[in-house]
Amino acid sequence: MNDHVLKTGPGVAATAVNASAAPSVLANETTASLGTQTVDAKSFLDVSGIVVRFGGLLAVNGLSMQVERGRIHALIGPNGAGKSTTFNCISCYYQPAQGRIVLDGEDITHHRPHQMAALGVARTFQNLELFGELTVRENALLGTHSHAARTAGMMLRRPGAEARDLVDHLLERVGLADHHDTLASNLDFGRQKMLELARALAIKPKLLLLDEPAAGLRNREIETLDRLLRELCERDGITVLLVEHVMQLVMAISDRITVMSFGEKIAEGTPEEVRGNPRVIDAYLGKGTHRG
Amino acid sequence: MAENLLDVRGVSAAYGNIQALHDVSVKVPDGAIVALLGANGAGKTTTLNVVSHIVSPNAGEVYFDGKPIHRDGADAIVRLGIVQVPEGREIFRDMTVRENLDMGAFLRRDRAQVRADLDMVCDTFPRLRERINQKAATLSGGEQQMLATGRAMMARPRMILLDEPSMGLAPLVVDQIFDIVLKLNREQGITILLVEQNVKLALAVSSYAYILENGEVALEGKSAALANDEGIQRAYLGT
Amino acid sequence: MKSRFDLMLLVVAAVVLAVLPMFVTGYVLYVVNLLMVFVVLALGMHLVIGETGQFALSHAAFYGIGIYTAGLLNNHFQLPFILSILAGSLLTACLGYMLGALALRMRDIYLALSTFAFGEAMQWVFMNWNSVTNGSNGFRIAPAQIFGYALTNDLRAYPFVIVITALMLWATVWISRSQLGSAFRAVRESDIAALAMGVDVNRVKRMAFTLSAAYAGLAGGLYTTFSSFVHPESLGFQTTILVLTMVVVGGIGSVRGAILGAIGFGLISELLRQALSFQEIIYGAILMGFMMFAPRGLFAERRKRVRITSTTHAPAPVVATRASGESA
Amino acid sequence: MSGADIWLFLQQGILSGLVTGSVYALLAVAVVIIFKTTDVPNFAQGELFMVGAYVALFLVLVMGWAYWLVIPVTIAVVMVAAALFQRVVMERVIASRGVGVQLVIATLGLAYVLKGLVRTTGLGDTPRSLPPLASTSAIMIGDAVLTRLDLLIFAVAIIVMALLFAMFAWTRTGRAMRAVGMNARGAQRVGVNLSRVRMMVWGLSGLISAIAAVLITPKILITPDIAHVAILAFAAAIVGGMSSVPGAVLGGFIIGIAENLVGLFISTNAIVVAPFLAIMIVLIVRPQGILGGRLQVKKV
Amino acid sequence: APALAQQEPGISEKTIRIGMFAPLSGSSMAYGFDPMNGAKMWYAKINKEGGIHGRQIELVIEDDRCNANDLVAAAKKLTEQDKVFLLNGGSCSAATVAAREYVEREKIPLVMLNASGDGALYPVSKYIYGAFSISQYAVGGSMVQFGAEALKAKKIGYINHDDAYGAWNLAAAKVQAKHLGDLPLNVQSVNSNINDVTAPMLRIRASNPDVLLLTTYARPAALIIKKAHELGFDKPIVLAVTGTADLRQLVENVGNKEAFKNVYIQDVLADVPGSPKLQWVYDMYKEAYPDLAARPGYPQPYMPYGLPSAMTVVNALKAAGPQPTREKVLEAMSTMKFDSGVMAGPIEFTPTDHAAQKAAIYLKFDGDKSTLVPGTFKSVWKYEP
Ligand SMILES: Nc1ncnc2c1ncn2[C@@H]1O[C@H](COP(=O)(O)OP(=O)(O)OP(=O)(O)O)[C@@H](O)[C@H]1O
Ligand SMILES: Nc1ncnc2c1ncn2[C@@H]1O[C@H](COP(=O)(O)OP(=O)(O)OP(=O)(O)O)[C@@H](O)[C@H]1O
Ligand SMILES: [Mg+2]
Ligand SMILES: [Mg+2]
Repeated sequence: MNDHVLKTGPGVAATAVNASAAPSVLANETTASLGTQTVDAKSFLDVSGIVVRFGGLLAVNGLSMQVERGRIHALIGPNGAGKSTTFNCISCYYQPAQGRIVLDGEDITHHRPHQMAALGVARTFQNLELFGELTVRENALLGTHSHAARTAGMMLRRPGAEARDLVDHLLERVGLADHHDTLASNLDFGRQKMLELARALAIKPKLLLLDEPAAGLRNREIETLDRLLRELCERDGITVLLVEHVMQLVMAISDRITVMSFGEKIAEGTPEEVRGNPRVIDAYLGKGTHRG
Repeated sequence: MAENLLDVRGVSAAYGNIQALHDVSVKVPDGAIVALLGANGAGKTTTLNVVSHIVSPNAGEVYFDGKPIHRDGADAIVRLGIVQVPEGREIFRDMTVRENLDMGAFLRRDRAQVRADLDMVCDTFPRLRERINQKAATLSGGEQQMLATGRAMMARPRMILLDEPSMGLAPLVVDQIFDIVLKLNREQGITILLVEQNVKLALAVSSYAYILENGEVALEGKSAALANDEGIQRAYLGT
Repeated sequence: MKSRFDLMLLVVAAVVLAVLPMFVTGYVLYVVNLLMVFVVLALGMHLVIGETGQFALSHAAFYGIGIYTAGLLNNHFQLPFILSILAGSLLTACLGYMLGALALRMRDIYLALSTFAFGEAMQWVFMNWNSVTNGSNGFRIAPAQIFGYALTNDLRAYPFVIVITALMLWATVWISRSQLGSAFRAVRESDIAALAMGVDVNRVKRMAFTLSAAYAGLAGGLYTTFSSFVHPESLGFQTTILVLTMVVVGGIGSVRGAILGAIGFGLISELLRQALSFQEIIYGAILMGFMMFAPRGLFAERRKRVRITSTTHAPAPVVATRASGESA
Repeated sequence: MSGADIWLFLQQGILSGLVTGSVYALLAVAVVIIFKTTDVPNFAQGELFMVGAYVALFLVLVMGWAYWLVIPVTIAVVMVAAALFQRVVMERVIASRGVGVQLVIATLGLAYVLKGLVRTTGLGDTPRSLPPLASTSAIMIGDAVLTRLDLLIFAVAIIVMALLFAMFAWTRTGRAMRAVGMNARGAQRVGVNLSRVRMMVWGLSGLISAIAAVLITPKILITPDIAHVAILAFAAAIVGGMSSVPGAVLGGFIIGIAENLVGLFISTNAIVVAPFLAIMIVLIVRPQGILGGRLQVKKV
Repeated sequence: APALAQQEPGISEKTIRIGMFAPLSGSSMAYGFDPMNGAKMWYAKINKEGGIHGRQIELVIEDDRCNANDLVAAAKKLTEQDKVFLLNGGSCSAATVAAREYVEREKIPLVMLNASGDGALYPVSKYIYGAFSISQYAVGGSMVQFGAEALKAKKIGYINHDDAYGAWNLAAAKVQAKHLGDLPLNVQSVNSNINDVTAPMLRIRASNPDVLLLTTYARPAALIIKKAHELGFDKPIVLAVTGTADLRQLVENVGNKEAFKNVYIQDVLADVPGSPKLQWVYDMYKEAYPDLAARPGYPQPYMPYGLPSAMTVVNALKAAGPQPTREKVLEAMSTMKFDSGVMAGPIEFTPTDHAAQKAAIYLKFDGDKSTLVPGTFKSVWKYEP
């Protein structure tokens, strides 16, 4: 990891604000919604013409897409199309060689990955990245780091009651209530996925990036996930950007779908439009008996 | 030769103090495709790991081709012709795609045939041919899944244990994967024990299926029967 | 250290330490004082290795810097020793910060060996910077004193040593329970995920380096309160390794492990004295034995089994999270 | 210092440096192959080498065997000892879920045991030597002086490196070793016998250590604490990139030459820090060592 | 028994308890293990002869591991736990220095075993005696003296170690060189772990001295003599006592008698090991430790160095009379002079100098025979605060 100075200024300042206007619903079922619902015309996330190269390989080739606030937006495409890479750019793990990424009016193209949580961007990973030797609860609690431990002073304190309640609530919501003290690495694959989701939610995200959340889940769990995601976006006003191969889920919950192939956008639109699109069908969907 | 190529008899397995399997019995006839279904944490992966002896059972026996194998080491199991496509993929991160595939044929000595199979795999997964000299670590999730499957094919096994082969694959490729599974089974007569979350597909390709519920066999039967029984579907498979 | 068992342990320890001076000779107190220094060293190493998973092997160097700094201040300015100790650990903290900044790019074995190299280089400096350290002749330390009260023997130093060690213990427990502590552990488990949680991995690593260096420096200062001489020979890799051994055998990642490991090993080597020429063999055998039958540590809190499907000691994947180089 | 002196210093310094470098390289290679495959930096490497020398010494002095017989026996003994250590101790540590650091401490334990054992033989009081495998009379190269033994050491280092490199690149065993190093469980999945491979690697490194012992001892002499050369071997390995066999040899040369040039042009006091400065400089400039292969992005 | 004796720690009617320490394990074992045996067998002999004024000598032995912390721990244990009458121990100078403050505070006599211990001897401490092998200050000065006087050197090359020993002998060497009219001294300091001595040897050769003085340990010494021969350096080489413990082995290590065409060695033993003059020591050892002596490599070269310190302690106790006190013993030692029959020169203390050995003799060593160069060569170095 190349070293860098901690960037203060807009990013961090912004955090303070969001956190004080903290989403309370997550912490408590009963209270009212997040309030960030006011869907304005201009898009919440604006990716324009990003290019990512790996040596000779063009992983993402001038992709542009807009994600509207408070919507569920799906990004689908063949394996190796560049979806995860796009995610890595939006969450600033990779830096695009060209193009801009604007989040809620702020240019984040050259931000550092650790600054994103403070800006309300949370993500999960395609190949699970859990803190294996820590308990489920410790894992989730780390999600609260970005708002519960902003300053060195706060870092030296234990997570506050608010953070703990939030976490307990979230773990319950994803069905890990009775696994608080299990080591993350001892969970089965499915539960590990759920834990990652809970951990991401603990960030109190405005934008939630999910890389194949349904992979490895059974139908029943997928239905739960379906419900959960709708809830998050409708009631908590969280914007969700979703990479997924399980059409059953994608088609059911997405407000909008972007399809990419070989690093380029080949189609965009509502589930119906996309499902019908011949290019999408022969590049990606096929006619087979896939779920949904 | 025993009519059941693989015969898992009442195995139990535990991780430390977590009992993952109780008295699970699974029979896989020679040349058949048998599905292993069940919710998350039901113990499917563990069952496969017991067969490939990554996890050693604390009770029960496993027979392959009539011979007990539950005391053999993991490598001996492969030598017998059982390979697993593991859940975590477990590819060799710093090796290229080609080297990974070659490793799949580690136990084989028939060079020429191996090279032919390499082509065969690349034909089945054109994506891999495109990436043939790329480090496996940098493959996309789906590409890694293809690699893991391809590596297993390279071993020319008698039996493959597939752990969620369609996970993270594009729908198009999912269909392909299952065509491949059928092809391997029909043309090369490879017996297959399949763990798969896509119940519909799993039941479609398999002849017989077991449903695990927290570590026990809750139900078993002909796939066709299960596929048609709405009640069971709702009760166990949540469709 | 939350369990009741730990509380009992603490109480017992406190009582024993309190009454000890009434029953034992200066020799025993000297040994205890020395043990306490190693406890502090072990705690420092626990923070950077046990909690943060950064294998920094330059502990002895910072320990030495702490000793020389505090010693010089004692000798030339007769500062109250509390101040000279703090000065020492402040200096090492700064150096630790710089080393941390340099080491950020490295991980695993590379980090371990580059910090090891730094340690060796520092030992060479101690050995050759005659004007300051009196080089290979060894460095005489005037009795530490505070407002005229000189700590001329082990008995006089003992209470201070105990109290300061206790404070360090308290601080360590505090840190590892705080969110900083969990940030440390997050970095240890997966820096990729840590970043996603908003943990500034580089900053956290630097903090770990700084803290552990400060601990080592303070341990050095502590040493000057009861010891009148130090020789560069005892500030080399073998000391670092001894501390590492204590931490690992005690139970890596656990505060309790670090402490009991330090005490246990200090005592073992004191007892082994009697075994004369066989002690190396015995010592080695003990190390192997512990690793063979209790690799996760004798005293560490019991952890449940790790997931079988994560291979034993598979190489940690090298992470360069900013792929800017890649995508350029 | 006259120009002629400088020119002579350069020649002699570099050539001798290459030879001493070969000494480090041989041991570094032994370190690297174990690290590559088991991810364990073997802290007992120096002691393996040391024991090799003392076994030979014991057979010569106490048993009075003929040297042509001593050499193979020594090599066999050290090989078996190393392999057994892996089989008996390390496998046990792994079985009880010890990971990197625990394994390292185990090797550290081995180091102490071996040292202790040698001391109890009483042969450890003064530095000792073995019959050289080649004449140690001087021969001129340019203005520089070397001995036949020096040339032999250099040659062997290169050959060993070449052989190992070939093995890792082209033989099944070599590939198995690499695979185990990358993903032990994955290797099992394709039918590699983990503990056999690990034993082979340790045996191999024992073999190299023993060869090094009989070859080098007449040059640097042995004491029970000669293991400190292993520190330089580690320096070489890390400079070259810890998991690259050619890198280890290159690193060895760099360290050997650095020692001499620093000694010649700066001060003989500074010889002992030269390797550590080399490490720090190399790693700060190139964190993965010279031939360490570029940092791989972990795919997320 | 007299009341006085009762109060004195470690003294009873029938016994005198003496605390001994030395490196009995680890890397420096070779410096301490057999010297300790040497001293022990002398005490045993005294006991067999009826002890000192009817008191048997009782030994308490500790391992100091040649490291400051452990040595201090050992000293404290012996003094406070075992309440010994005096301390007889220490083979490693640097570590022994660490005990100085403590010994003075406790007012307990410390007679070093075979450490040169210059650091603890200067400035003189009332309680500390040592340098039975020879003080390093004496080594350095004497070497230069020999080079200039016997070998007529006008220009001197000097290779020492970068450790305490090296620092001490170099300090004296410089004084001596100045004293002899500013003889140019080309010094190369090397680490004792050095593997390639090309650099120091080339630098020496380039400076073209009339003699090369080596004060290194056995291993570097062998490497240097070998390299000197390879590089065709034909000027006389003088090897200090620190490297001469085992001459037969030295030759084997150099691997070529040719290299010894022009080599001299400094010695402080009365004669080369195994020679008739010292035979009695080795016989005594065989008798005292039959099974040890049977093992290869034993007795170890440094063994004889242990005796003189034991002799000193015994003599001092004898002189202190039937009611010994620490003060009396110190008193007795401060003016002691006797011939040990082991060392080249007499064991000699003065109130202002507690280093026992200052004289050194030199032998021309051709690879198997060594012939005495007449005269002893003394260091002029004096400690001035
Ligand atoms: N670090 C890297 N180095 C080299 N190539 C890479 C790297 N990361 C990704 N790639 C390549 O870039 C392409 C895009 O990868 P990406 O992970 O974005 O695909 P994806 O759309 O997420 O596919 P999947 O749905 O299978 O996860 C892939 O072909 C992959 O091989
Ligand atoms: N290494 C481990 N340590 C402890 N418990 C484990 C380990 N691996 C699995 N388990 C537990 O064993 C049970 C079965 O796990 P297993 O992975 O076999 O389930 P699964 O059917 O494969 O689930 P999934 O479909 O999510 O992969 C689960 O409760 C899981 O938590
Ligand atoms: Mg992806
Ligand atoms: Mg599974």
